[in-house]
Amino acid sequence: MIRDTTIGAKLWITAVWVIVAFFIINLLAMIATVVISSFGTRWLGTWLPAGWTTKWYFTAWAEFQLSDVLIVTFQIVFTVVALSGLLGVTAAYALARREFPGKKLIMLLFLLPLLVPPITFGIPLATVLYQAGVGGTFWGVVLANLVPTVPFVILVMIPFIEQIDPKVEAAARVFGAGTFRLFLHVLMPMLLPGILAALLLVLVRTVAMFELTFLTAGPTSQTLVVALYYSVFASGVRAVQSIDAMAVVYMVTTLVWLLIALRFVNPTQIVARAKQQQSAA
Amino acid sequence: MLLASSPFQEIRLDRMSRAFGSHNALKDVSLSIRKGEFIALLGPSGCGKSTALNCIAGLLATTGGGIFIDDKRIDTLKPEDRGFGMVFQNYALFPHMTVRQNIGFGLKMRSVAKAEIDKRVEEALNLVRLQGQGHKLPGQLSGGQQQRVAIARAIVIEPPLVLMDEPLSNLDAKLRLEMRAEIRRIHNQLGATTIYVTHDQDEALSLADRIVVLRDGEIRQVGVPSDLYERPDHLDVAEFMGYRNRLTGKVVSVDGARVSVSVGKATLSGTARDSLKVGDAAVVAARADDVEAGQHSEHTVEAVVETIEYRGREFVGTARTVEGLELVFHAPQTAALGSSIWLAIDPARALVFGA
Amino acid sequence: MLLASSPFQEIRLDRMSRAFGSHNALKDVSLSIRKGEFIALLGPSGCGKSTALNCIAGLLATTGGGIFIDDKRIDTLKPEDRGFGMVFQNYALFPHMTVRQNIGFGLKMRSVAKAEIDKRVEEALNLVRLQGQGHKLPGQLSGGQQQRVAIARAIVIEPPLVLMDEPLSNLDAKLRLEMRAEIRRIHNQLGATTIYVTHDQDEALSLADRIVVLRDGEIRQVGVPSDLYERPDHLDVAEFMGYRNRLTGKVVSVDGARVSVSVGKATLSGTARDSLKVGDAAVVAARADDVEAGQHSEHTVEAVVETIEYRGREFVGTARTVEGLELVFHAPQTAALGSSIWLAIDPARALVFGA
Amino acid sequence: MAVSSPPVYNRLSLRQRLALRGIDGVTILVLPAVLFLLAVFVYPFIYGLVLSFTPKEGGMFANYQKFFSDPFLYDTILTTLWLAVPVTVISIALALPIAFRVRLMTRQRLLTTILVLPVTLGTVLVAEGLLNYLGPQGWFSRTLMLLGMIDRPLKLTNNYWGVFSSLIITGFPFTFLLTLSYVTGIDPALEQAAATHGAKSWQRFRFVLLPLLIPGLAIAFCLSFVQAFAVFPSAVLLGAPAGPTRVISIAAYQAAFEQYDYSMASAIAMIMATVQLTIVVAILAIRNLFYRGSTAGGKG
Amino acid sequence: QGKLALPTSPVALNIADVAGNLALTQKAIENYAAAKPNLVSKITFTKAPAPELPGKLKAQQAANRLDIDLVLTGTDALSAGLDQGLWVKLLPDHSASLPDLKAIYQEPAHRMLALGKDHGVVVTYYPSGPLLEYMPERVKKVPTTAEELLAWAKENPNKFLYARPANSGPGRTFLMGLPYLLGDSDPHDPVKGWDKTWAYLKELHKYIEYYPTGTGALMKELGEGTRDMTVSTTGWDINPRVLGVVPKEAAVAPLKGFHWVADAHYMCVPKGISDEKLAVLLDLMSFLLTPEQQAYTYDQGYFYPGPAVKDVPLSMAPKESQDALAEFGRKEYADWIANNPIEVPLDPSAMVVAFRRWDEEVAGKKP
Ligand SMILES: Nc1ncnc2c1ncn2[C@@H]1O[C@H](COP(=O)(O)OP(=O)(O)OP(=O)(O)O)[C@@H](O)[C@H]1O
Ligand SMILES: Nc1ncnc2c1ncn2[C@@H]1O[C@H](COP(=O)(O)OP(=O)(O)OP(=O)(O)O)[C@@H](O)[C@H]1O
Ligand SMILES: NCCCCNCCCN
Ligand SMILES: [Mg+2]
Ligand SMILES: [Mg+2]
Repeated sequence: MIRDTTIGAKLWITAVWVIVAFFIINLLAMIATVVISSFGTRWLGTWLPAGWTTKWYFTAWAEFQLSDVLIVTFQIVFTVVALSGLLGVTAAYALARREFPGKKLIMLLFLLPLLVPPITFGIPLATVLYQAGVGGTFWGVVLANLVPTVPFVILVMIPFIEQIDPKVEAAARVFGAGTFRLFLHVLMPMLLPGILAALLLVLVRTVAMFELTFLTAGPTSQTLVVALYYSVFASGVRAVQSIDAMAVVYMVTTLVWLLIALRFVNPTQIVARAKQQQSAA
Repeated sequence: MLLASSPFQEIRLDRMSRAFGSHNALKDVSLSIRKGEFIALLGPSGCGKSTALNCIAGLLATTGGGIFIDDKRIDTLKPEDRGFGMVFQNYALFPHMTVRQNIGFGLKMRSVAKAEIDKRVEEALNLVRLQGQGHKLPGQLSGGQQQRVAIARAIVIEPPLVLMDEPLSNLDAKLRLEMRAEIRRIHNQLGATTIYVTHDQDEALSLADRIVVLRDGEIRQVGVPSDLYERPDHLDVAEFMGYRNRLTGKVVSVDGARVSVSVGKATLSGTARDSLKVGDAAVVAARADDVEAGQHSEHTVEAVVETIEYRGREFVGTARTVEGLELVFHAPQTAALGSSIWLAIDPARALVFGA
Repeated sequence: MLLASSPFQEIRLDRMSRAFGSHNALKDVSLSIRKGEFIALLGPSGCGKSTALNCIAGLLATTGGGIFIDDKRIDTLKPEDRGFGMVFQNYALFPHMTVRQNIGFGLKMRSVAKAEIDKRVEEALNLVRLQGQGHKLPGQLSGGQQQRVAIARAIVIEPPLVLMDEPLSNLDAKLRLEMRAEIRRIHNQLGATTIYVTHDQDEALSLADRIVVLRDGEIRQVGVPSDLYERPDHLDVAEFMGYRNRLTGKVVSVDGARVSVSVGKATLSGTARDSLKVGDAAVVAARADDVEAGQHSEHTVEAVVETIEYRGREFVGTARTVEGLELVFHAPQTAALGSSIWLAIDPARALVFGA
Repeated sequence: MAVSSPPVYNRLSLRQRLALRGIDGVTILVLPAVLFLLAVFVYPFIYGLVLSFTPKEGGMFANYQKFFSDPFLYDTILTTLWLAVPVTVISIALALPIAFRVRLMTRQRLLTTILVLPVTLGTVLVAEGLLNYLGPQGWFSRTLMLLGMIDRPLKLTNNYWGVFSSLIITGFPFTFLLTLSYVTGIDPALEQAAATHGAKSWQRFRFVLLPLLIPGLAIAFCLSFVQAFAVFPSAVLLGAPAGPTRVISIAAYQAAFEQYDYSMASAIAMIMATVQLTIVVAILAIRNLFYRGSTAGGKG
Repeated sequence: QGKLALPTSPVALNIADVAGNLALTQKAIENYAAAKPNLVSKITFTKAPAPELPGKLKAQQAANRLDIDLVLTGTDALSAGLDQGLWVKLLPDHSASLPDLKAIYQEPAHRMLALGKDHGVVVTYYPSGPLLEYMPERVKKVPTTAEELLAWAKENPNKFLYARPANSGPGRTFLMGLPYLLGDSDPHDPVKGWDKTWAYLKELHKYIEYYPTGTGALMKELGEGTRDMTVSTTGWDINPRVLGVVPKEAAVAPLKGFHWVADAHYMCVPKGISDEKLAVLLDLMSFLLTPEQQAYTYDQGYFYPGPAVKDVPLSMAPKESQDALAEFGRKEYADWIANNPIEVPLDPSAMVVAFRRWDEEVAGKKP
């Protein structure tokens, strides 16, 4: 890769880094205020809270039975992520590699769940799921959440797959890889950055998906976001600190996955990395 | 089921065709290949060689005709079920796998045991002279090294049919000769059938049992190497096989296969490849090797030297006749640019085609 | 500022080096290239040819030494400011541009007027014989066609320095010869300087003013083609230049440059390339062309024919001596495998190196 | 020679004919996802669509008529676009150069992680955090006042800028993550080829990298636009939901959950979908004008 | 109709709280579970935002698979459920299974029962507001009438704030309390009878920066010192100070001649429930209406005072409640409650109209 050294380029690079730094500083400060507040006794118009406490976490933990909620949240999110990856990547592959009659219609079908707010289809969807006997169960929540996430994965993955040289796939087939092993050994590793990005975003969206989860969850399949929204939006008095504590719990729930994911997969692609080493070494 | 396990007697292309939109890249290609044969596909750039290999491998759907192995139709089979090996013109290595993993890929797909894979991959690495490079990624290899990985990947699975698309194009002369010998040796050793695309006549002549010459998607001639070299059926095949000199004239005498043609002031003779009679327009074709500077005579053509190039033990030059025809000739010594020379064409090696 | 506008007198590589991790792909490469020279870089696969071109083009940072144009140091300059043209070994065509756009790219970057671009692109298309393919995307071209686009893209900008990395490797013999002539013609016409990587000796010999032989990242020899062909400095250069036969023995007589070496029962002579004295171990190196089957004599070596290949007007075979050495020889007729022959080595063309 | 012999295979097998139309084993892979959505989504969607045409009172189109005759309702479209479009454009405009820088870094993981961090925060944390941080008593204004750059707190929350900031914070990482992965998928050899042929960094970007990125960027744009267009909780928490940030979701929400007029809510939702679809289709159409395919530069 | 038969084996109950009511009643409900192991095997609690709950119930009822047995709600979801026919009719159908409500309720609580239209039973009640809440060190001259409040807001632009009525108890109470303060013609008719109120609010709007969608955000601004004065209720006065969101020093003041506009939480049972469970739920309701259990509703002043039934003095409440109220409660309240009329809020449909008018005509207007 090529680096620039002219004055203009240096200015530009500096500008980019300044923006990045500005973003990061404000971001971290913003997060810090929430974290600090969640550990504060009271924080009224000063630089720092008057005193420190962990009680907000303990009360939230007890009030919302968070240990159960978190386990359920993880299970649901994990299942949704896995299934939308499976359904989404395969469908994206077909859509990226083939032109066939009716493709436009299918694309529309995949677009709609992302465009139509859940208000419209949430209640009838929940009805269907309850009628099928899965409403109020773990699988009901999973199925409802898959409605927007499968199309999401499909849309994100199509350009990634298009980027891959079809000759490499051809080689895999010639050497005996059927579609499944082609995916496993060739496409998956090459698509990993894309899959990572897509699934990470699916994860985040699922953790955040209030309406569909709420409408289809039973007493034992509520997820964290329902508790969080309750603490924010329900009528009645609630201390900001306790909302902040919930928000921090929520953040940690997704942050864990982000860190794990980025620990194992680099979002930059292998092709670029091999070639980049070449010029960097 | 991989066909790899089922040896066959014959591969038959039956009017195999492939169109890209309105462009016919392959037109009714029919050919029978016996088990164990080494077939070279030769032809000008863009004539459809890679297309043909891709169709046989199952990577491109044919738009007409059939491909048979013995009597089983295989053009409906998926590539992964054909069990062939292939060296791609653009290598198509897996960028995320090390050299070793690339080479072992086919074996892995065939569920060969790990230890066995390791062993065979190591052998293949030695074969293509890439000892010690096994851990690298393709992006860290030179062009020729990548090409050798592609070769190793194809032959390590010992497939019944190997398709090679210009597998040696990026190797230096020495290595190319060595690899050529290895490819032939492996071919013999495995009893495999090989279809080999090359642009290097030498390679085709020395390696192939039969050569197939394609042009504009059609087969122009099929034959053993000496047939093609010495007895091309058409002027364009001749040209392609190195008959770079073409002199147009009129037939002045026909004596069996021996024909004389008057070209400008000279009378040249050669072997007729078309049926010709006196008075017909004809083209005398000759290789540069067979045109030498000599003495003025009625069988020599006068020309002015335009270029002269060093070619190791001899020189190759171009000269232009008064009629404006360019001739390529060999000469043991250099010649002064602009000087007039008399060029003789070996009648035993010149061919005469109808014009 | 593009250097294209500022003609120069000399390009100088001063101990240019490049390491990949612990691997030195280029070691202290020093070379002066005069304006207008046509330099061929030759060397075995993986020796660093592409690395050298990439460093000169500015695509790879050097890890040592400098590159100078006249007295201006340019290895700190960005590639786009060097104003060179380059044909990449792997083409690197822009997949989203048509052939025409690919070729016109450099001109567009130089803000050449649209009409002028169209005109020059059209000329370049004709030059590389791609008339009528201008609207296609690279993905719709054959390998050889892509390579020709890459060539056209590099020369259309008429750069003062052209770097070509095996630009003809995927073309058939006929086209290769034609393109070779065109490249040389353009080189002369533009008065450009060209650095040309090839694995084809013939190409190097016929095109280059000087040939540089690399090996393991180091320059082994620089010289005009006939120097390299006839007087390689080292055994490995000789081998690379086609001296495929190597016979080890002891020097029995030294007469000026003429040395005789006893090899097995035979005594062979050749020109000494190292200073040798009687009793030294030495290697006689000879091309396959210079080894011919002949009569038994004290200057011939007995060997058993192992392979014999058709090569057009003659045959090339390998034979093994009783000492187990393999010899490659030319023969006008075929020979029976397993038969014994006597091989003579032309003393005027054989070289003798210290062992 | 082929002309004389009658063609035997002019009738290709069904399978081959399908394959030539693009239908084969690979195409079938789209089926599970299609079947899933047909089973789970299509009925609820049609239900919602029909519901929007069966208003509480009035004729079939009463909801739509009402929406488009009441500025309190139809203004929300512009309000929402006025947020969603700038946010999306800015996110992409920031993500691109940063992705191009990050790609060059040898240790990109830490920076990437930090830049992507906000996707994990959730709208509530961002809302709480921004209210606190950018609020009149927050660190941001306090710091600026301490530095003497302002003399009274900036008004950055409970207005357009509050929502805008939160959308950028949550939207940028999303676009960045996608953009970074798309950017690095382009064969570096192409950029090198462009440079060698004289393209300056801007030209390389403009003529080589950008066109190859368009397919990916188009998708990133659509997804991030759709996400911003549906903004709800942060418009409520950080904005002035009665006025300048009364986005269309708020209208839909109020119809559904304050007036319990699900029919009107469906109609608004359909209008939302239509507006988004228009933009998305336009973007995808633009995308189709560009090259789509492998971004590898040649062999190897 | 007589009493429903209680189940022979214990049932599991799922109680959904959409009003924050569990803070007041969860202990009592757990007491019930402990007291009647023969009737309930397990009680799960679900908390949800109110607006979405009817949709969920609708989906369950349409599919005939109910998994919510009891809903604790404010007037919002109560009326949405009434509108959509989600609730089981409890009165008088099941009066036999409940105590004599008229007899046990405080008088205003009994009036609140009417809002439930026989489908909801009041569990907690409080007179609510409107009250002015302000920071004494910054508000020197405390308004005593609505007019003075307006004048003060005009003098101190952006320092007075109240929240969007649809999302805020205090906001709503203020809205509904104004007609009484201003002497409007019909305090129960926001369309025709509130001319003065609307005019007043429009005028006030000029000095108000924006309307938070929740009392929490509002109290935070008051606490931080961004605003000086707001409207409040008894619960919103006491509890945020207990929690530390608002400084302890914050003071409240009544406006001259104000009427309380009461608020209550209800127990509703979704349609589709089995008779057995309904029987248990009725028993649970009866249990929750006993003075001992009602005493828990003092909580930390969140719904001050809280009990819906008569004769539940603070001394019956748990110690923590008593302590918190001793520190943060206000002696004045008893007096104010005794001496100002207590009104029931608007009818739900009228309330929706009022909210909508407020949204469009007050808040929606560009200043
Ligand atoms: N990125 C890299 N990382 C490590 N080693 C590399 C890298 N790139 C090239 N090399 C090594 O450097 C050496 C020189 O490579 P280069 O591409 O210059 O060879 P070459 O002379 O062009 O060969 P060929 O004729 O096969 O193209 C090779 O051994 C190659 O494996
Ligand atoms: N996808 C495509 N769309 C349109 N035309 C194509 C496509 N692929 C190949 N062609 C055309 O088909 C012809 C045959 O291509 P093919 O790759 O088979 O040539 P080739 O004989 O392998 O040539 P080379 O020796 O240059 O590799 C060429 O003219 C090429 O331009
Ligand atoms: N009352 C709870 C708030 C629920 C938030 N819903 C988000 C809606 C987005 N359309
Ligand atoms: Mg080809
Ligand atoms: Mg190379």
